Formats: sequence, structure tokens, C-alpha cells
Amino acid sequence: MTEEIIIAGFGGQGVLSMGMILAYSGIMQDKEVSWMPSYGPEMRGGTSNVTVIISDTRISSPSLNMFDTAIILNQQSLDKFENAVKPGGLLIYDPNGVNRHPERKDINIYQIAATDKAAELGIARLFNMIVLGGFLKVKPVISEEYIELGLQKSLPERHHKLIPDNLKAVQTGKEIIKAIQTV
Amino acid sequence: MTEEIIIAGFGGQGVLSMGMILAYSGIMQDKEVSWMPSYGPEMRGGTSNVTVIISDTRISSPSLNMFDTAIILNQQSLDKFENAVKPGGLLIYDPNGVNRHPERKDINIYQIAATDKAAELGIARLFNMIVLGGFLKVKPVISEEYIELGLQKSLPERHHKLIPDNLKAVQTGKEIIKAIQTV
Amino acid sequence: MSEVRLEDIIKPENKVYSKTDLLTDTVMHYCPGCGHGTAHRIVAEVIEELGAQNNTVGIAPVGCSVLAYNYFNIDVQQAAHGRAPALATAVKRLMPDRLVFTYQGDGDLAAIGTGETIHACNRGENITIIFINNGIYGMTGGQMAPTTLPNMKSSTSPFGRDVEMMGNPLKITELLAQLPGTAYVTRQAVHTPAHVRRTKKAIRKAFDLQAKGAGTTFVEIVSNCNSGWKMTPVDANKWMEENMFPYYPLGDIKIPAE
Amino acid sequence: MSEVRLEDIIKPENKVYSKTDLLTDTVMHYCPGCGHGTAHRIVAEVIEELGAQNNTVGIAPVGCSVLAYNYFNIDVQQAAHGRAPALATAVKRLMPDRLVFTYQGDGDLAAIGTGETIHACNRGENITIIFINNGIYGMTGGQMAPTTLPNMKSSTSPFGRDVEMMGNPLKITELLAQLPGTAYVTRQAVHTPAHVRRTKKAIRKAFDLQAKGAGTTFVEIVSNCNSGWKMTPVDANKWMEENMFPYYPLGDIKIPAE
Amino acid sequence: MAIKGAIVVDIEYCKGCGVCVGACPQEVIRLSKKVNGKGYNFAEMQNDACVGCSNCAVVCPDGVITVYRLKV
Amino acid sequence: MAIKGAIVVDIEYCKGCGVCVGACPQEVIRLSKKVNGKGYNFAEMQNDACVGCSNCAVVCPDGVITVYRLKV
Amino acid sequence: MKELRLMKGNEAIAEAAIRIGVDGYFGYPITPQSEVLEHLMAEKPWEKTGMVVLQAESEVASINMVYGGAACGKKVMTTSSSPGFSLMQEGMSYIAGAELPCVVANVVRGGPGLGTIQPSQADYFQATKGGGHGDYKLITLAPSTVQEMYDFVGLSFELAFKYRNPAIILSDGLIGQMMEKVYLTEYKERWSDEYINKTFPWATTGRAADRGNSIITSLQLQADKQEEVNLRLQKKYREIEDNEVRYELINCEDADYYFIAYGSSARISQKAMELAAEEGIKVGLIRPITLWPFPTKIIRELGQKSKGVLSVEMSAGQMVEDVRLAIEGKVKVEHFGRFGGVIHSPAEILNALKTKIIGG
Amino acid sequence: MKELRLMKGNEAIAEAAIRIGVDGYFGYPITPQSEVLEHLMAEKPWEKTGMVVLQAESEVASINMVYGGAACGKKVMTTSSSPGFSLMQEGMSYIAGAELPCVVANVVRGGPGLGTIQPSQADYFQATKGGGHGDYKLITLAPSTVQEMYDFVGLSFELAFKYRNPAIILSDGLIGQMMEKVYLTEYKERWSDEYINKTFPWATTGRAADRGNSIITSLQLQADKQEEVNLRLQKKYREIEDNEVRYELINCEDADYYFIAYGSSARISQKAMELAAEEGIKVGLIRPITLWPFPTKIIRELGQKSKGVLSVEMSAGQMVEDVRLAIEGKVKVEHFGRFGGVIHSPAEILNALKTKIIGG
Ligand SMILES: Cc1ncc(C[n+]2csc(CCOP(=O)(O)OP(=O)(O)O)c2C)c(N)n1
Ligand SMILES: Cc1ncc(C[n+]2csc(CCOP(=O)(O)OP(=O)(O)O)c2C)c(N)n1
Ligand code: SF4
Ligand code: SF4
Ligand code: SF4
Ligand code: SF4
Ligand code: SF4
Ligand code: SF4
Ligand SMILES: [Mg+2]
Ligand SMILES: [Mg+2]
Repeated sequence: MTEEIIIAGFGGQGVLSMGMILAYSGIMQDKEVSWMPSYGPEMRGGTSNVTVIISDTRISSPSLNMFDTAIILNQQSLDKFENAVKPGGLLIYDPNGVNRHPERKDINIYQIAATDKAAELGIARLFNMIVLGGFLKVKPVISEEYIELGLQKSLPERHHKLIPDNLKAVQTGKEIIKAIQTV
Repeated sequence: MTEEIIIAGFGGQGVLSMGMILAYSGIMQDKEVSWMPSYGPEMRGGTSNVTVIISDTRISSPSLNMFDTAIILNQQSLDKFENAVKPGGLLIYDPNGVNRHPERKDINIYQIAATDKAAELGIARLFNMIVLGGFLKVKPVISEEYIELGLQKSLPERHHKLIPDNLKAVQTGKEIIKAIQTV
Repeated sequence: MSEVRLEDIIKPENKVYSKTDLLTDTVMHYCPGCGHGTAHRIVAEVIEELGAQNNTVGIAPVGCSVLAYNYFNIDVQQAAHGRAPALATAVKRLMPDRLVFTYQGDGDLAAIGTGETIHACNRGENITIIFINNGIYGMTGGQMAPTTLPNMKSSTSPFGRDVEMMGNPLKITELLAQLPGTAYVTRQAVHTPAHVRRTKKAIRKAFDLQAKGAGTTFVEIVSNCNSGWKMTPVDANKWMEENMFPYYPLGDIKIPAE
Repeated sequence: MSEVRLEDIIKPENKVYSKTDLLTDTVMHYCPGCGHGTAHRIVAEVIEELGAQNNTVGIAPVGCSVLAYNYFNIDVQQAAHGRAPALATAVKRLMPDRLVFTYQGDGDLAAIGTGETIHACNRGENITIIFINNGIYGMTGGQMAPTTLPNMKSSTSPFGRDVEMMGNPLKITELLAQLPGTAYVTRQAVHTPAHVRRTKKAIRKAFDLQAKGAGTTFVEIVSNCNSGWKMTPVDANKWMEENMFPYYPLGDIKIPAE
Repeated sequence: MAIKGAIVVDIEYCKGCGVCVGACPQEVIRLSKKVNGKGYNFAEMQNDACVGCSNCAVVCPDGVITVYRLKV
Repeated sequence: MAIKGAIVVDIEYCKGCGVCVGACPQEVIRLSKKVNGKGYNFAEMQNDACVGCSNCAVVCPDGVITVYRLKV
Repeated sequence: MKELRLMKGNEAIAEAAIRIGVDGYFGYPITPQSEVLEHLMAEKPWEKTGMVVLQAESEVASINMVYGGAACGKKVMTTSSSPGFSLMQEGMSYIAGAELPCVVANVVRGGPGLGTIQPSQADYFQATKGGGHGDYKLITLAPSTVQEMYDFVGLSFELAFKYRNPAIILSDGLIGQMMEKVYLTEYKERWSDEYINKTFPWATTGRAADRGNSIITSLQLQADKQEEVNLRLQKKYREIEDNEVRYELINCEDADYYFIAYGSSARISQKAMELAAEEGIKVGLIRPITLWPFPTKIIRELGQKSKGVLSVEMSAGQMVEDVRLAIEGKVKVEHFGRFGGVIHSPAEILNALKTKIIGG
Repeated sequence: MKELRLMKGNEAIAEAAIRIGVDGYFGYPITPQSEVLEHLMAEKPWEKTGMVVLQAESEVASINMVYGGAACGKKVMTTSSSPGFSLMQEGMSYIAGAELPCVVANVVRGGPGLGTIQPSQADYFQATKGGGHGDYKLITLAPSTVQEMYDFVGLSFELAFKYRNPAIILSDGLIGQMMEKVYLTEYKERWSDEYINKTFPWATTGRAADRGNSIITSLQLQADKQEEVNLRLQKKYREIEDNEVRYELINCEDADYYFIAYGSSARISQKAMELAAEEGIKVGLIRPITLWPFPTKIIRELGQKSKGVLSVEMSAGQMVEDVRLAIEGKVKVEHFGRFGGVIHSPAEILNALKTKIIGG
């Protein structure tokens, strides 16, 4: 099994940490993982993305141009990465602020209204965990229990009390994700 | 004609300027010339030497290990350069302060007591011109008139009034140089 | 009064303030609320007022303001980290009738560029240095700068600047004022309208003195780096008043004799 | 009195002064009359008096004193031009119980090394800097230094230092005294017996303060470069008194509070 | 004679930093609940008390405020 | 009780700079007419007025003077 | 069991430094490697192992602090990225000349000049041929995983002290910024003063009666003496070339072609190799781990018998010169590179193999 | 008739700068090249041509002053020697990246480190491969006479402005310190502001209505943009390689062997050639004048047909790599060098030819 994922969105959306939790969870499940962020100068704003690879075998390139899965959190990222999904691959996106929806016919497309849901539940900070949940629903590359272990490893001790809320958000994500097109 | 000369002595003896006057005179006589000094950090004292080449043709290496003529002004330089005279070549030295005299049998050896003479005449600053005269006596590689032209070119304008004294010292050198051994 | 409608007021002939054309229309990449933008604008306004657009060479540093050349509609050179005063020295000496200024951050000017700054000022190069002191390395992600306050947190002093270990904040501006080469040395800010107006006057004064060949003019602007300080822009400005100003008191430090 | 013969006086038990063993027997390469030699000797004497020969690390600069390591019979590192304070910073932090000093010329310390000097002092590195100010680059043949006096001739200011073009002499010592990191800053000389004795006391004080962890201690020694100045040693010392001292007045500039 | 002012915020360029809000002596400005294309809550007039003093424009880091003033 | 001093100059190491000459309160030292191996006119005592004050040794850049003192 | 962590390459360097008992780190921030200093400052190793960490005023100061520390026989290091490493060139030459063991990591970004902060491998020449003046060599290790970023800190110090020679870790923004699994080693104690005194008599730790005074210098005013220094250095370099070449061979058993690639490029070339295999093209990968000493012998051995060799670098073509020197014109050698911060895609690499070597 | 002078190589550089109309010189003293600044200060060219001369506070400042001046379209230059040139590496990379024409002379001395102040050629790699970071090239001219020291100042500026690329003069302490005849050219006027504005619209001379504002930078935060910059640079470099190779052939008509040597080494090798001729050994000398672009083609052409080639350098073997790349293993290539400030003797060179090539 090798799952090559790109997660892309605005700077403040928790893209990098989502990738990190995913990667750490992969480690807990004894997988090989890599996490490769886009990076730029410090200034706030702009887009951000991270390539996460989870695999049963040694990972060759951590930097890729084509992905099994693209998790897309804003319009710019959709424009940039829609065509980077392998045929037959998966594209998950949050429709918030998106005015041009994905158009490819040869990939699986799912929507997750995580922004709205997070706002509704008053858990804006856990927005990214909702998205993560949605992804895991569609592609259960990591088992439930390892996500908890991954959170334990990736969050600093003082934030461990928030783990239950995180897991609840993952659960929420699993519930609200919906298929738009499956191929 | 190519004449390869090393002039060596103490820092303050005017070794470099003697070489320069010789080289400039060579230029005036339409020769090819090169002047290559030893150089070191600024501190006063220590020895100093310069390689001067005067030739009718393009000069290849300005840095040499064997010379047609060695003009030697102290013991250290004598020790260092005696063996660098080509067989049949010329060694001129000032005996002042020298306690081990040249020993080679296959070269021409001349003595010039320029230090003493200069002191006697009260022209310590022209010591080097006396030596130059001695050399030119033995090897007239540059004609008299060009030495004057060489002096004119190499001395700054404000010192031109000293040229006659310089030429007189050259003359003195021609008079006092004496052969020790000719082969 | 409510009979006056907005449409009546918003007419070209009623315009009293708008962004100077000496700035381009490019969106500045600075974080929301960052003082760099304000500082840029008033520098540009002064150049415009002096009619010096075609007679000015600016030198951008390495730091958040590295892209200043995209915003100023004048000729700009981008210098290696800390070396802007060296570039400016050459530019001014080679073209003495141009208005020449550098625009530098505290890491650029007071850490890696200490030598170039001090020697340009000491030679009394007839240039103006605009110095944005935000107490941190903004561009690279909020590391400690020479000007970071005691106990202030940064990504390389995550438990606060420990002066025993990391040294004291460097008041480079006060040092430069000691040099005979500097003609005018002042410390200002741009977070309130009053300060902006005062700083603009200071820049004007610096440029005027440069035109007179007075020597090096130096305008420090204490500013925020809300991103590096991890605060909202408004909180950052408040924190700056409460913490930076006591350490870096505003006002003229050296003014020309006459 | 003439009945006392020299042989009676010159006996080991009557010896009152001789060169310290902390200097090696190697002939110093300095020009006749150069102050470097004297400065070396008194630094060595203080180290000897402190019994610190095996506990000291010296840092030699690039300049005439580059070969200091051949003369001091202690461990010495030879630094790149201007960087001695950076080396000393690391040495002292890694081995805090050693006595660490740099020995630097004015070109080394106040031109190329300005940044390292200021930042080491600003951090209050617990080291001692011995600064030989002879107003010129001795080693490379008498070029202008940052400290060269106005109108003073050097090989790169052959018509005298023109302050308009070449800038003012840099009083770096006064600047360093402004920094909170420096504990003791003084300016001395070594051309007369009285000055030598006073300077030795200053060095002793600096080393003592270092042992107490007081911060950076800085001893400037105004000295001659008779070779670069193109004078006899004796004339050079006279010229120094008449010209250098008015510009670089001798005495303590900063002394520790207590 | 009264002075009436108005500001025009270049909404797409505004970064919603809020610096202008506190700078206005007349408490004219607030940050909108709406966001612009870059996701910023831009500045807007919340009343007609503006006197056209330009304070807001002068401190706006992004120079996105234009100020108008009319003597009525 | 008088104090008699004497100095010993390490002639071969002396560079004839003359700094010691002016430093001596007793005008004991002069530069010799003779030169050493390096060509320097070395320092020497010219009289027996030395009081062993060490001034000369203390200023000698090359540290070539050793001073002796005897109370007689 | 060894401790396992998900870490950035930069953090791995910092963590390794703490754990293997490095004595001092001196550095100046620059993207994409500032995490090294940040991680150290956050971990406060001075409380754990006594390690000194200092943010210097510049890269020039950093490298000279490293000189000072290394001269004391201490394990000291710095890290930087391209422009910062350029500023260290005088210092590197001094350190090499004075034969001081130390470690410098360059997390390369796209140049020239201020360039970009994205990954690049265009500092190969600078690292391997000598960016500073004079004849000297730096032991150059090129990690291609985060684990190697960690491991090579220890390895570099080992080699540096073995040969009294600076060692550098030539990495790039990709390896520096990416996270992977890292197995951490146990904390080791720093060397004691006694150990250093005994083992490194050249170190300036304060003169000792039995060894006299130590001098650390790179100066010899007399040319013949300086030539002796150089001869000693050259002898040492030959010894390192004989003993310390490191490389990895992947799928080289019956390859028709070879990729030669190091660091990030090796990772991406490996993916290209997978793609090639899918198409039935037999490509092997020779991954130099030491860039100097360069694995000339194995490249010559394998490469000269192959049908062609592609040097894959994120540069305009630098390592390819060493590959050519190894191949000696026997078979086709080409370079494929993206540069200025652009990372090549696996597909591009395969394509380059097809057009430049197979079809070329 | 042209004015004739006996001059040091260093003085010749300075005098040429004044006479060809250089606008600014910025430098810091270092042996063996301080005579450049000294000669300029003594000549007061600011009174003659308006040339600016400034002693900078360091080499780092010098090179960045050069950056600032060159960015104005002015003819500016600096000179230094090895350690100083190492300090300029960041600046060189910036200048290359920003495509600024300027001239830098490195009067090389023996390294590494502080080394010695005697002549050396061990900065060849640094000059030709890139001592700074990133993919860039410096046009590198190697004078072997004092006349060439003079002439190459003008030539360097010509090439620098033709290609908007820095050019360097790679000399050494021997050529810098020796005196030879120099034919001086007439004083030329410096370029007027109008000329510069018209000819170099990129120059930051103050914005002009017709060209808008000029920006001099080496930054492109986006990798793909930075790659474009690099592609443009590489294209330019290929062009320079095609057009600007310069070399001298001496006695190459029917040579059995070749010396390849530049600068001082070429002079000494010429003497060795004379000695060889006396013994009936036919040796030719290929003297690269441009070290980059390197005269690969002619060396390949002549060398591959010879019985062997000896690369003679005052280094431990640097240019020899480029010679090997040219010869491609076709005939024997060996290196002979003295280093650390030692100058080889003609006899030694001949001997090396005999033992390493003829008998080897
Ligand atoms: C030689 C070199 N070292 C380090 C850097 C990385 N760097 C870029 S900006 C910067 C600091 C910027 O801080 P400051 O000057 O305070 O500007 P600010 O971003 O705060 O406005 C640093 C260290 C660099 N580009 N070049
Ligand atoms: C990087 C570098 N630049 C320049 C030099 C040349 N250099 C050697 S010593 C020196 C100046 C020495 O002057 P100073 O520090 O005043 O010492 P002094 O000789 O006067 O005691 C210079 C410029 C060098 N060695 N390294
Ligand atoms: S990082 Fe700081 S200095 Fe840079 S733009 Fe943001 S707020 Fe301004
Ligand atoms: S050159 Fe000057 S500083 Fe150097 S040893 Fe001679 S007198 Fe002293
Ligand atoms: S100050 Fe400017 S950018 Fe900030 S909120 Fe107000 S209008 Fe918007
Ligand atoms: S112009 Fe003055 S009154 Fe009007 S909104 Fe701006 S700050 Fe307020
Ligand atoms: S001071 Fe010393 S070196 Fe100078 S003359 Fe006197 S004894 Fe000799
Ligand atoms: S010890 Fe005193 S009295 Fe005696 S020679 Fe020296 S200075 Fe003169
Ligand atoms: Mg800052
Ligand atoms: Mg000095």
C-alpha cells in the first residue's frame, strides 16, 4: 500500500498540522511516511500545501507531481491541484468559498463542508480534523486507534486534554463527507 | 643577449631601487626587461632581493633559480645565492661584514668595497649606485648614456637634481671594483 | 446634516487624501497591520513632494522589506543582507546629485550589517538610512534580533531573551549618533496618525539635509512585527507602546548644529 | 663609589628585572622600537603573576602581531582578520574557567572586525580585548586605518587623511564603553616606563575582572608604528604624544560600578 | 459651516488589520462581517460622522483608504 | 647606603631602537657605535650612574635588558 | 527500542547534535534551515548536556566561533544555507588550513544571489572543489533521508576528528523541511576536558606542562614551510580518498543505464527508476553519499560498462563533471537538471534518460 | 608613440583603471596587491577623470560597493587577494545573479587560510567553478605579463558590459609584484550619464519617464521564476563559451607534448620549453587566457593527437580537471605543481615532463 496525498489550502487552515497528524498516525501503525510542506517567507496569508505519503515500503520521492488523493481547502488550491490527481484517484474539497467546482470526470470527487460545520459547532480550530475524518472515511489508510496515538505523539503534552475533542471532530468529518462523483 | 641577474642584500641597502634603475636603463636602450622582487610583510629588517632580466628578446620566466650574475651585499645572501650562479657566471660582492668569502672555483668573482667607499665619501645613500657601477664595469650590458636616461625615468622629478651625483657614484664603482678570480 | 449624501462628498474635487502614485498598485505582501507598509508610504510621499521620483535611488535590504522594489515606483537596488549602506555609499559617491536612501530592518542593519552601518555613518556618507526596528527577524520567522527586548520571546529565544546568555538589546541608533559623520539621528514610529505625520517630517528633514550635503541622516522607526510577535496588529501596536518605547524612546537624538 | 665593580652587581641574587619566561626566546619580528613588543611583555608578565600560564588562551589577529603565538608561551589561536572576538566568544563559552584574551590591531578590530567587536562587547562576553591602536595598518605597509588621524599620511592617504573623502577617525573605544556588556574600558600607552607600569595595572585589572565574570574588559594601547609612520622609533613616540594623545586621550573610559 | 467627510476603502486591497479603526477620532470605522477575496474582514464606515481628517488613511499600512471632505 | 645598579643588554637581540636611552633617568645608556650581527647599533652603558630603577628594561620593546641592583 | 520521532531534517540535525554530545552550536538564521537553531533553543541543551548554543551576529561570526571552538578540541558546528555559506568561505579555508575538525551543514537553496528559498543542489562545486581560496578539501556528506540528516551529524564529527578536517553536510531545502521517521540514539556525554587533553594534544585548552603550548594557525610566511603544510594536507586528502568513499547502489545488478544522483535528487531518481522499471528499462542508481571523496571508482567500474549514464542534479550541471572525469569518455554521460529552486519530477527524469541517453 | 613605463603588475591595473575611464574603485588593503589602491590614491584620479576611489572597511564592503556602483551602469571594480576574495563570495554570487558588469582582480597568494603572501594559483576552482553559491559563471582572464595586467582591465570591462556579467582577472603575487615594460594607452573619458542612460536602460540611475523604474535584484521567491533567471543565465554562458574563448599557442606547430599553463606558470613553462628544446624534446605550450570560458576545444584538438599533456599550475591540481575533461582519457594527462607560495623552477617542469609523461 502506498497512498500519496496532497493537502492544500490557506495558510491558517491547519493544512500542515493535518498532514503531520496523518503522518504520525501512519508511523504508529508501523508505516513508512513522509511529509513535505511547501514553504515560503514568514508573511501571513497566501496558500500552503503539504505532500504526505504513507506506505508499507520505503518511500522514494517525497516530492510528487501526481497524487492518489488531493484534499483541497480553497479555490486557488483547487485550480492548482485538480489536474494533479491520478486518474481514478480521489479529490476531497470543502465547497466554502469555491465558485468553480471540480470538473474532472475520471476521478472520485467528495465534498466536505467542514468550514461551515466547524463554525456551526464553534470548533473553528478543529476544522482540519473534520476534513481528516472525511478523508479517512473514504480511504481508511489509517485505523481509528492509530489516529489517537498519532495525536498523542504530535501534540505537545499540555494539549493532550484536547484529544477527545479532536477525535470527535474526526468522527464528525466521517459523518458529513458526501460523494459527488465516483468512478 | 640575455642577462639574468640577482641582486641581494639587507632591506635598507637599496637593492630594489638598484634593480629598478638597471631595468629602466634597459628599457631606454630598447631591451626587454623584468624586475621581480622578493617580498614579505612590512616589518623592517631582514633580507631583500630582486631578479632583473635584461634581454634582446621576449623574456619567458621572470623568476629564476640560476643566474648569469649575482650581486651580493651581505653574508646571508652570499650563503643563499653563491650556488645559484651559472658555471662561468659572475659573482660580485661587497666584503663589508662578510666573514665567509665565496668559494666556488668555476665562476668569476669580483669584490667591491662599496660600503666603505660610500662611508668615506659621505654618500651612504648612493651606496647602491657604486655597486651598480662596478657591475657595469664588468658587464657593460647597458651603455653609459642609458643609465642617465634610466635614472631620469625612475627617479621622481624632484630628485632629478641628484642625477649627477648618482652618475658620479656609478663612476666610482667602476673604479673600485676588483677581480678576485676569473675563469 | 444627514441631507448630505455620500455621493456628494465622494467626488474627485473633494479628495483630500489618497495613496501616492509614487507607490505602485502592487499589493504589498506584508502581513495585515505591519508598519512596513506605512513607512513605505510616507517615504514615497516625501519623495513625491520633493519631486524627486526620477532622481532617487533606493536600496532594499534582505528582510521583509526585500520586495520594497515592487512597491516604490523609483529605481531600486536590492542589497545582500546587511550591506545596503555599502551599496548606497557607492551609488551616492558615483552620482552625488541623486537622493539615495537605504531601507533596512533591525536584523539587517544591526546584526550582520553592523560594520557597514557604522562605517558608512562614520564616513559621513551623504545618504539617508531608514531603519525599521521591529525587534525581531520578521521575514525568516520571528527569530531574535539584536534589538529584541530583554525577556521578549522569539523563535530563537522561546523562553524570552536571556540577556546573560544572549546579550543586551543593541541601541545602535544611540551609537551612531556619537559619530561625527551623522548629521541627523532620530527615532520615530508610525502606528498612530500623529506619529506618522511626525515621522514623515523627520524623513523630509533627512532628505533635505542630504540635499544640502550635511552627512549621514538616520531615521529609526520603531515598528511592530505582529506576525513574529504572535499578536493581532492592534495588540502589537499597544504592546509596542508599552514595551518597545520605554527601551527605545522616541524623539530626536542628534540634530544638526546651525 | 667606583669601588663597586660591575661583576659585583651583576649577580643572580641582585637581579631585579628580566624578561618573563612567559615569553619565549624567539626574536620578535617587530621593527625596532615597535610598541607591540612592550605590550606583549606586560601581558605576559600579568599572566605569569596570575599563575595562569596553563589556564590561558590567547587569540592573535591578522596584523603585525599575527605571530604573537611565537612569543607567548601559552596556547594561542590565530584568527582570521577581524574575527578574534568571535573566536574568543566560543573559547570562553566552551571553557568558562580559562582566561581568554584577544590581541588586535586597529585595522583588525575597528575596520574589518567592527561587527565582531561590537557584538562580542554587546553580549558582554567575559573576555579581555587588548587593542593596539597605532593609527595605521602596520603589517601590510602603512595603509590608512580607521583610526588614522586627520591629515595624517599613510600609503593610502599619501596627501594626508582627507576626512571629507575618507571619513573621520573612529573612536571605537568610546563607542564600546557605551555598551552595557563592557565592564571596564581604558586607554593606555607603553612608550615610557610610567605608562608601561600603568598599562600593566590596567591589564591586571581587566584579567581580574574577567576572573570575576564582570563582562567584557577592553584595554586600548595607543602605540607607534614607526615603520608605517616613516620615523625613527624615538621620533615616533614623540609624534604619538603630540598628535595621537590629543585625539585619543589616555585614561579610564569606563570602570566597574561598585 | 460644517465639515462632512467620507472614506472609500479599496475593499479587495484591505487586509482587515483594524489599525484604522482605533485611529478614527469619530469612531466611524468598523471591520465588516463580510470577507473579501483574500478572506479578510475589510474596513467599512459604520456611520456618517466622518470629518475627513485623514487619520485613518494616514495610518493604513496598505494605503487603501481614500478620504474626501466637503464643507457644507 | 647607596644603591648601585647595572644593566646587561642582550646585544644580539637588541635592535638599537634607542627607546631605552631616553627612558633612563640617569643617562646611563647610549647606542654603541658598533653593530651586532643584524646590523643594529646596540645599547650599552656609558657610565656607572645606573641605580637599577628598571625603567629601561620596562620600556624595551624587545625585553633584552636585564637589571641588577645592589645596596652598598 | 530506539526512540522514534517524526521530524524535519533540520530538527533531526539539531536533535542529533544534542544527543551525540556536541559541545557548541553557533549559527545565524536563514531559510530553509532556521529550525536547527530554533529546535536547539527550544530544547535548552545547556540544561541537559551542557551544550553551548549561541545565535551569532552573522555567518562570518558563526564560522569563526566554530574555528575558536574547534581549536579547543571541542565538537562544534554551525548550519546555514547558500548565501550564508558563501559568507563562510574565508573561514572554511582557515579551518581547513588550520586542520580543525568541525561540522557545517549547508541546507542549499536556489541561487545565485538571494535567489529563492526553495531547494537546490547548485552548491556542489562550492562544497567539493573549494569555495574558499587555496588547495583544501572538505569531507562532504549528502544525506538523502531525514534519518541520514540525523546520522550524519555523528558520522561527520567522527570523520572530522579522525582526520582533523572540517566535514560538511550538504543537504537542501527539501530534506531540511520534510518530515520523516527518525530513530533517535541515546544521549551521549560530551567529552571531558581530560579526554580532550589526552586525545588532542594540538588543542588549545590551556598550555600543559607535558605538551608545551599549542598553536592553532594557518599562517606560514615562508613559502617552503607553507608548501610543507600543503603537502601534509594533500597526503591526508589522498588517505581520505582511499578510505572514506561512501555510496549506495540501488538496483545496479543488471542495469543497462545508471542514474547518478545524491540527496533529494537520489530520492526522486529512485521514483523515476520505479517508473522506468514499469516500462522495462533497466536503470540502476548510484547514490554518492560522500561527494568528496567522490565515488569515482565505482562509477568508473559500473558506468564504463553500461550503455550510458545520466547525472541528475538540481543544478545546471556540476556533479556531472566528476562523473565525466570518472567515465573518461568511455560511454555517454549527460546531465539532467532543474534548478533555481525547482524540483524535478520523476517523470521528467525518466524522459531525460530516454531522450538524452537512450535515444540520444 | 605610446607612453612606456616600467611598472608593477598591480600598478598597471590601477593605471589602466584611470586611463580607460573607470568610474569607481573600492578596495581593502591586502598583500600582495595593496599597490593597486596605493597607486590610485597617489595618482588622485578624482582630479583627473572624476574617478571615485575609496578604501572600504572590509572586502565584504568593497564587493557590495561594487554591486551598488555596477547597478548604476558605472564601470566599477575592486581588487584583492585570496582571503579577501573568499570574503567576497556572497557578493560575487549576488552580482552574477543580478547580472551586473564589473571587474574584480584576485592577485592570488598561497593558501589555504592565512597561508603565505607568496604567489599561488590555487584559487582556480574558486574563480572558474564558483566560490559562491548557485549556478553562475565569472568571465575569468589570466594575464601572464604586466602588459596584460594593464590590457585586461579594459578587456574585462568590455566583456563584462557586453554580457552584463562580472569578469575577474585571476593573477598572482608574481605578476602583481614584478615590473615589466608597459605601453600605456591614452586617457579616455568616463561615460557620460546620458550615454549610460541610453545604453543601459537596466541601470538604476534614477527612474526615467521613458523606461519606468529599474530594479536590480537577484531575488525571485517563486522557484519557477528563479529557474527562468537561471535559464537566461545559462543561455548567456553558452554564448560566452561560444564567443569568448581566448588562448595563446606557443611552439605548437609540431609538438609531441604540450604544457598547459596560464599566468605565471605559463611564463615559467615557456622557459622550461626552451630548456626542452635544447634537449631536443618538442613541447608546445597552450596558454589559456580565458580560464572560463576554458579553451576546451583547442586543448582537445591538439592534445588528443599528442603524446601527452602536462598541466602546470602553482596548485595541487585544479585546472588539470578541465584539461582532463578536454582530453577525455585519450592521451596521458598529468599535473605538475608547486604550491603554498612556492614557484616552480623551469628545470623542475621539464623534469616533470620527462618523468610523468615521457617516461611515465
Ligand atoms: C547572508 C544571509 N544570512 C541570512 C539570511 C536570512 N535572512 C533573511 S531576512 C533576515 C532577517 C530579517 O530581519 P530584519 O532585518 O529585522 O527585517 P524584518 O524582516 O524584521 O523587517 C535573515 C536573517 C540571508 N538572506 N542572507
Ligand atoms: C581578509 C583579509 N583582508 C586583508 C588582509 C590583509 N591585512 C593583513 S594585516 C592587515 C592590517 C593590519 O593592521 P592592524 O590591524 O592595524 O595591525 P598592525 O599591523 O598595525 O599591528 C591587513 C589589511 C588579510 N590578511 N585578510
Ligand atoms: S513578518 Fe513581521 S515584519 Fe514581516 S510583514 Fe509580517 S508583520 Fe511585517
Ligand atoms: S610595521 Fe609598524 S606595527 Fe608592524 S612591527 Fe613595524 S613598527 Fe610595529
Ligand atoms: S488600516 Fe487599512 S488595511 Fe487595515 S483594516 Fe483599515 S483599511 Fe484595512
Ligand atoms: S477621515 Fe478621519 S473621521 Fe473620517 S473615517 Fe478617517 S479617521 Fe475617521
Ligand atoms: S630599548 Fe631595547 S632594543 Fe631598543 S635600544 Fe634599548 S635595549 Fe636595544
Ligand atoms: S636601570 Fe634605570 S638607571 Fe639603570 S640604566 Fe636602566 S633606566 Fe638607567
Ligand atoms: Mg526586524
Ligand atoms: Mg595598526
